[in-house]
Amino acid sequence: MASSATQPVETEWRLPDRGTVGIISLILTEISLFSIFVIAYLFYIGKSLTGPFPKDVLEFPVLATICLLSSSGTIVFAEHALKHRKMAMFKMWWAVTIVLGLVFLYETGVEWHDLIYDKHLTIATNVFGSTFYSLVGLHATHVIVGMTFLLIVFIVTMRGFPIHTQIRRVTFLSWYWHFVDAVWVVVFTVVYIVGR
Amino acid sequence: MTRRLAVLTVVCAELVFAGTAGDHPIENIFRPLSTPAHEISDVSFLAVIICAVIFSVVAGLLTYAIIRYRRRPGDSDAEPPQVYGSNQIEAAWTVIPLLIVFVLIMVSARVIASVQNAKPPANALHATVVGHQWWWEFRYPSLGIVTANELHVPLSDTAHPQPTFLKLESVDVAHSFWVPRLNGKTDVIPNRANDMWIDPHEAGDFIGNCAEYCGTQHANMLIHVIVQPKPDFERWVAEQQLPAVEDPSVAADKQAFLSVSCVNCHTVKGTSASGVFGPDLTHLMSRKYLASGVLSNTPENLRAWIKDPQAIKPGCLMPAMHLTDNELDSVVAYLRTLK
Amino acid sequence: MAEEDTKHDYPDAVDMPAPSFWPMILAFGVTLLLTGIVTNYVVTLVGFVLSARAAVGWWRDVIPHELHEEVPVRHPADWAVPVRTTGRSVASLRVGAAHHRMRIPERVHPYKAGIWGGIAGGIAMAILACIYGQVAHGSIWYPVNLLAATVLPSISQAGETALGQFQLVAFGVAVGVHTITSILVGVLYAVTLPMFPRRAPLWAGFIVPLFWTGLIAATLALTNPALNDHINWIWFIACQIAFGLVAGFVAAKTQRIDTMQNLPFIERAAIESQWSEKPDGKGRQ
Amino acid sequence: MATVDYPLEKSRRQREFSLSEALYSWVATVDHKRLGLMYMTSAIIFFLIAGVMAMVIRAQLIVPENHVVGPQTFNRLFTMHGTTMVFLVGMPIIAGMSNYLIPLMIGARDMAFPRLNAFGYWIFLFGGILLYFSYLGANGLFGAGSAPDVGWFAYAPLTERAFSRGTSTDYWILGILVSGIGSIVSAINVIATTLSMRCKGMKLSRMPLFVWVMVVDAWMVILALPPLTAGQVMLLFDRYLGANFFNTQAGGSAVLWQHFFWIFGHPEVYILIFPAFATVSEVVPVFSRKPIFGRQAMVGAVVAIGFISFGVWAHHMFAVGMAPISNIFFATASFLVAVPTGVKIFNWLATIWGGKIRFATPMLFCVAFIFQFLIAGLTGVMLAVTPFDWQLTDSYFVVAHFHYTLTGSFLFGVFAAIYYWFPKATGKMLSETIGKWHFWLLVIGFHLTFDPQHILGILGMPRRVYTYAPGRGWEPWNMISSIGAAIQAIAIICFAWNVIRALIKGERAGDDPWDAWTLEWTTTSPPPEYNYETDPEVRSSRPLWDLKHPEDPDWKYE
Ligand code: HEA
Ligand code: HEA
Ligand code: HEC
Ligand code: CUA
Ligand SMILES: [Cu+2]
Repeated sequence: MASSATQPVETEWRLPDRGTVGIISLILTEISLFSIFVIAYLFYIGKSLTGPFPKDVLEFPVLATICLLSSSGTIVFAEHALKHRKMAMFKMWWAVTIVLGLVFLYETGVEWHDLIYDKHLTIATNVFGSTFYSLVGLHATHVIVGMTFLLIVFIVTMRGFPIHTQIRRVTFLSWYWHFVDAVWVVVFTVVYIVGR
Repeated sequence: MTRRLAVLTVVCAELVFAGTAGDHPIENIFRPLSTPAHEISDVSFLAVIICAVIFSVVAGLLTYAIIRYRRRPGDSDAEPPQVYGSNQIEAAWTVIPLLIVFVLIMVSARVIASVQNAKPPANALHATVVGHQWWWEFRYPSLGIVTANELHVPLSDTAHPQPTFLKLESVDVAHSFWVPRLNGKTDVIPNRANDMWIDPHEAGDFIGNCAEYCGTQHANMLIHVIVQPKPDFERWVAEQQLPAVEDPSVAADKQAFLSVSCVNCHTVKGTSASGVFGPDLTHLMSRKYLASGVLSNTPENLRAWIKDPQAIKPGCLMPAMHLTDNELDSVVAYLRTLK
Repeated sequence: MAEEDTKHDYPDAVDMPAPSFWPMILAFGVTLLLTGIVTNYVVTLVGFVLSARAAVGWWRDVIPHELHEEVPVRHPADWAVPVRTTGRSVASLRVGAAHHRMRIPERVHPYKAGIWGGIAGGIAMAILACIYGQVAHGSIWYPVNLLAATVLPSISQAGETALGQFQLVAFGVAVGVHTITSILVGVLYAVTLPMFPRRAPLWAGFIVPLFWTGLIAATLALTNPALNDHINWIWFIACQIAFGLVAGFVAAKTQRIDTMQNLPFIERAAIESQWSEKPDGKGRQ
Repeated sequence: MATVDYPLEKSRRQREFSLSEALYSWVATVDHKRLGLMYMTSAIIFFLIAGVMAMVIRAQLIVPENHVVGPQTFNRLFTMHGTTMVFLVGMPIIAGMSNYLIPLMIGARDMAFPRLNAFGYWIFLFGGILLYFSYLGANGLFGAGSAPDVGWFAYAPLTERAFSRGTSTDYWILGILVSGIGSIVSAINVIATTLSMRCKGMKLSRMPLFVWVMVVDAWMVILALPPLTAGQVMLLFDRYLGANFFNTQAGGSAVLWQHFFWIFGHPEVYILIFPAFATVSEVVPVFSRKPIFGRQAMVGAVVAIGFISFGVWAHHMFAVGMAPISNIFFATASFLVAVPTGVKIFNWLATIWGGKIRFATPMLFCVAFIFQFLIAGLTGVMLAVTPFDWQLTDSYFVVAHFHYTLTGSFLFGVFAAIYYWFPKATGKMLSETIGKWHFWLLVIGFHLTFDPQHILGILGMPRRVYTYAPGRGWEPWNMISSIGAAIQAIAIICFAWNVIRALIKGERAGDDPWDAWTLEWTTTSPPPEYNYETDPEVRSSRPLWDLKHPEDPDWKYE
């Protein structure tokens, strides 16, 4: 458009980073997905025709919750370390995050085992079972996905991949992880507090 | 004045959609015969008028614009003036629709409340509608009657108002109860009790359809609402309350019927047939139609139906029973006595 | 962009993302993964393997750096023809005016005026209506209840005496309905006053209220059957005119509006120029 | 792959043709234009298939008690017709149009995530194929196979194992779920592209309305599609793991599915109409030779429609027996959509007003769009009058309403877009003569088909019936409707012929055949792989006006 060059076009031209926009949109979609499961859970509270009912079988997953929530902190430390090229610190915090996540998953596994085999609550038992396993399961699936990515990062880093070149992607991963954490707060409130 | 306008429109409409066919006057939501249908028809009519006016104005302007502002041969190459907008007129055409919308909200709200919040008077008749894949069961708990596909209700004229309140239930999937001249639809949904009411002002046989897609034979899930003057209705009730007719001349046929597996699905009150999967047959002959409006109730049709229901209503839930001709004759003979 | 250029200051090649079939394989894998549910778990297995492989392939495409393909730039002869820059004339909106581009009117900002006008008109109307209630039926609640009957079906079923009694719900509804309509009509007045042909007070005060009274009369049996049964048209029209006069007056007074009296309607509505058909051919200058 | 081809003068076209290379170049492409065309082509093919299904539906209904197809087949036909049209025609057309045009319009080289873009296309296609595979595989590979027959909104509990045996419903779930991933992915891409890839000077306030509408559309997709996915996952759990979400025998709720579906479904219908809005907002100004009237209001209206449309879903459920207060709420919300939509209609009208209209085919389709969408919207408002809807819901009136919006508006808008941008995408002009035949036949066929259906609804004809008895006053209207459908088919054949003819021997288009104002017309037709040799810069919302009127550019006034 040289012809209208008399008029200066904006000298400063800044646009948001596409990755940032992408990951935010992704998280919004996920929020929309989770809300439906949460709504279904809330809707079906107290509508089961037969037992077991939430208050008979659910216990607060204290350890799991602590682990997952603190992993949000450790991943921030890891990110921070990476930004300052403190690779040892990064690896350490990253590993801690993974361990915390694994503990969460393990705890969930134990809880489910207990529910299924000792308390005889399956997804088919009643609407409580259906909503419980699908909501908690959906969240656990997200934890597993996040965990997979965390592990991949960890493994390639240990094998010497220059992960500091990928700070942007690591940041996105940590956002995702925070999101999974935040969802747990909601799930926890709905399932273990409101739903009991 | 509106009344007159409405009457005029209805007259025109009748000319267009004229005619009565068979026993039924043609259904038309703008020819209501019951209070809720009437209120609905009025508010609908208002909506139609409002929309018609909006249409005429907007379409008129658009037509004018495309004729007036078309490029004509020989027009110069110049561009027209570049108008970017006008706050004023844009505000105007936001506010005017808002006003119209406000009117629509108010009148809809009134009719919604009026139809949905109606309380049954003491003399109201109560009946239960049960939707089945692809037929209707009608119960009158207070009268001890169970019948199918044809809902009998008393006439409710101004002299003797007696509305009928219906409870709607389903045993399988979602259906919808719709008799256009008596009321709008209300869905018939499993695990959910809905209700609706009608107070027909005219005697007759009003036809309707299941209006929620419910599977293969959704098309053939017709409803007949038979509105009778009070005495006729009471006679019908009395007949229905009796157990099945015992006609000694068909005793053998009755035995034949009871020995084939019809009894697993059908009830004939006073016999060992007590299935509940299919329609109650105790007073089958009091019905005008078979299989929810698909066939008129004649001996030939009945025979054909029992011989092979799948040929008549493909996919319906009554299997062909592969009866021998003799058995078929007996069964039909017996059923023909169930007045 | 499409500028003829001899100095060759365009790039020789453009970096474009390199083609990759991994996205396609991943899509196929994911589909198979889910198809396994309705067919056979082997399908799921195959899908899983494909997806995993494709995911790795995809990562290799973007990590550590996104793969690029250099696409050579076409010879300038193949480029788009530069956009025609010979000036074409543009008809102007108003005779003699230099400009052909407008957002009209330039100075009206009357929404607040409309709201005030609507409120004032609404109050005037309400007062008159209550006077009517008191005079004709001995109760100021009479018109209130009738107005509420637009929304509340119970009122039309209640008798004449009930209409004269104070009913809280009906009162609330009537106030709501009256306020909303008054304000909306007030705003409408404010934005359209400048568009009225000459003698705005006559239009705002009489012609327009009579027009909408006509609309109401035509549909009242459907919009508010109760009111239809009880209405006193003389008073009703008086109330509408009271509204029109007061609202119009307040709206017009609160703010000075360029009424553009000497322009045709279509132009005051700012969507057309009478002269748009006859461009002078020489452009706006 | 990444080798550089020197000398630069050697055009890639001059290389020897190789089938495998050509195939590879399409399968592995990440070019937004190619993907856009692939989306459009697939969508058109699916459209023809679903259109043929509609023809069979109309053939069956032409006379009472007809026997063209049986009940089962008929039910599959309307299910597949509706599902295909919405998910495999509407959605990919959105993706196709935004993919092809957005980068060109905002002066970008490609979409923000090119590989993700390719993934989106392929997963949509495989999802569609999976859905159609049900015709072969739904009873297991041994059975005869059967397509889903639960209706496009698949109301529970008809979809539960107890009432829908076999796997056809599972194919419906999975096919839609898989292709839904594609829609979400491409929507995320559109958002990132418009926010992050605009060329210098392309401020949001200058962005073409087309892009605005499509980006709002993308937001709606990412928020509205997950509820459907969630519902489908629950349904899948019900069917495979014995969960009880919609199992009414075990306390599950049939109505909950309806809520979930329509929370998706209503925004979805606006998602579908937006590409038409987008197109009309570009075509009408160009052919009226005026800028769009009230640009800010147009943007505001689209955003408002987007917001409100998330609060009206239960107007599809007025008959389920909701409390009066909910009915009133959803009726109110539905009426309110009419206000911003009205603003759009009026602003298009005002854009035409005072212009100098050239009635080329794209403009014809746009004008018909405005007329028909007006009627469609007004019948929509009638449906939103809850009591009226108690009568009309699930009747042919609704079928008429939504074909006015979908055929009469969405499809007309898409045809306008195709006639308008085909020259850009292929470098060839579509024939105006055949175009006019196409247009007029479609208008006539459309009105003959769908106008009588309003009357059918008023006369009490329910939808989704494979047959009806004579004597209920429905015969003449159904007859007319079916004849109209046949005329539509002829119109579509004209269209197909026009496209094929143009591809083979169409007139050369030139860079800017319509004398338009947006950026895409400054590059060649078809554009090179990299769109623009040098990065464009814009200063106003009509960059080409600036170039065409250098003495009087827009930017002086914006
Ligand atoms: C592109 C798709 C599209 C669009 C844009 C719309 C637009 C609208 N629709 Fe429609 N609709 C469908 C597609 C669409 N619909 C489909 C597919 C179904 C059926 C699904 C199924 O059951 O299979 C359906 C069903 C449907 C129903 C349910 C019917 C039923 O099953 O019972 C309702 C009820 O309220 C409704 C209402 C509306 C309204 C109020 C609008 C509004 O957005 C319309 C707004 C526009 C205008 C009003 C016109 C212009 C405005 C003016 C000129 C201003 C002045 C006007 C006034 C003040 C009134 N629609
Ligand atoms: C974008 C959406 C869209 C579009 C464009 C259409 C287009 C058409 N629709 Fe459809 N329709 C729906 C969406 C759409 N429909 C939906 C969502 C439903 C609800 C489904 C349900 O109830 O679940 C429905 C339901 C529906 C019904 C109701 C069925 C019933 O309730 O029983 C009918 C009946 O008339 C119908 C007819 C038509 C017709 C005649 C067209 C015509 O406009 C079609 C024109 C197209 C053609 C005529 C194709 C031309 C083909 C050729 C020329 C052959 C060439 C072929 C090859 C080369 C292979 N549709
Ligand atoms: C598997 C269950 C089943 C069996 C066994 C069965 N029916 Fe039926 N029957 C049905 C169902 C279900 C219907 C309703 C069909 C419909 O309208 O869709 C029906 C309908 C009928 C009707 C029409 C009733 C009406 O009110 O319109 C008759 C008559 C009838 N059956 C007779 C018989 C006879 C006689 C036999 C035995 C030879 C028999 N049925 C065996 C399930 C059964
Ligand atoms: Cu029952 Cu449709
Ligand atoms: Cu809707």
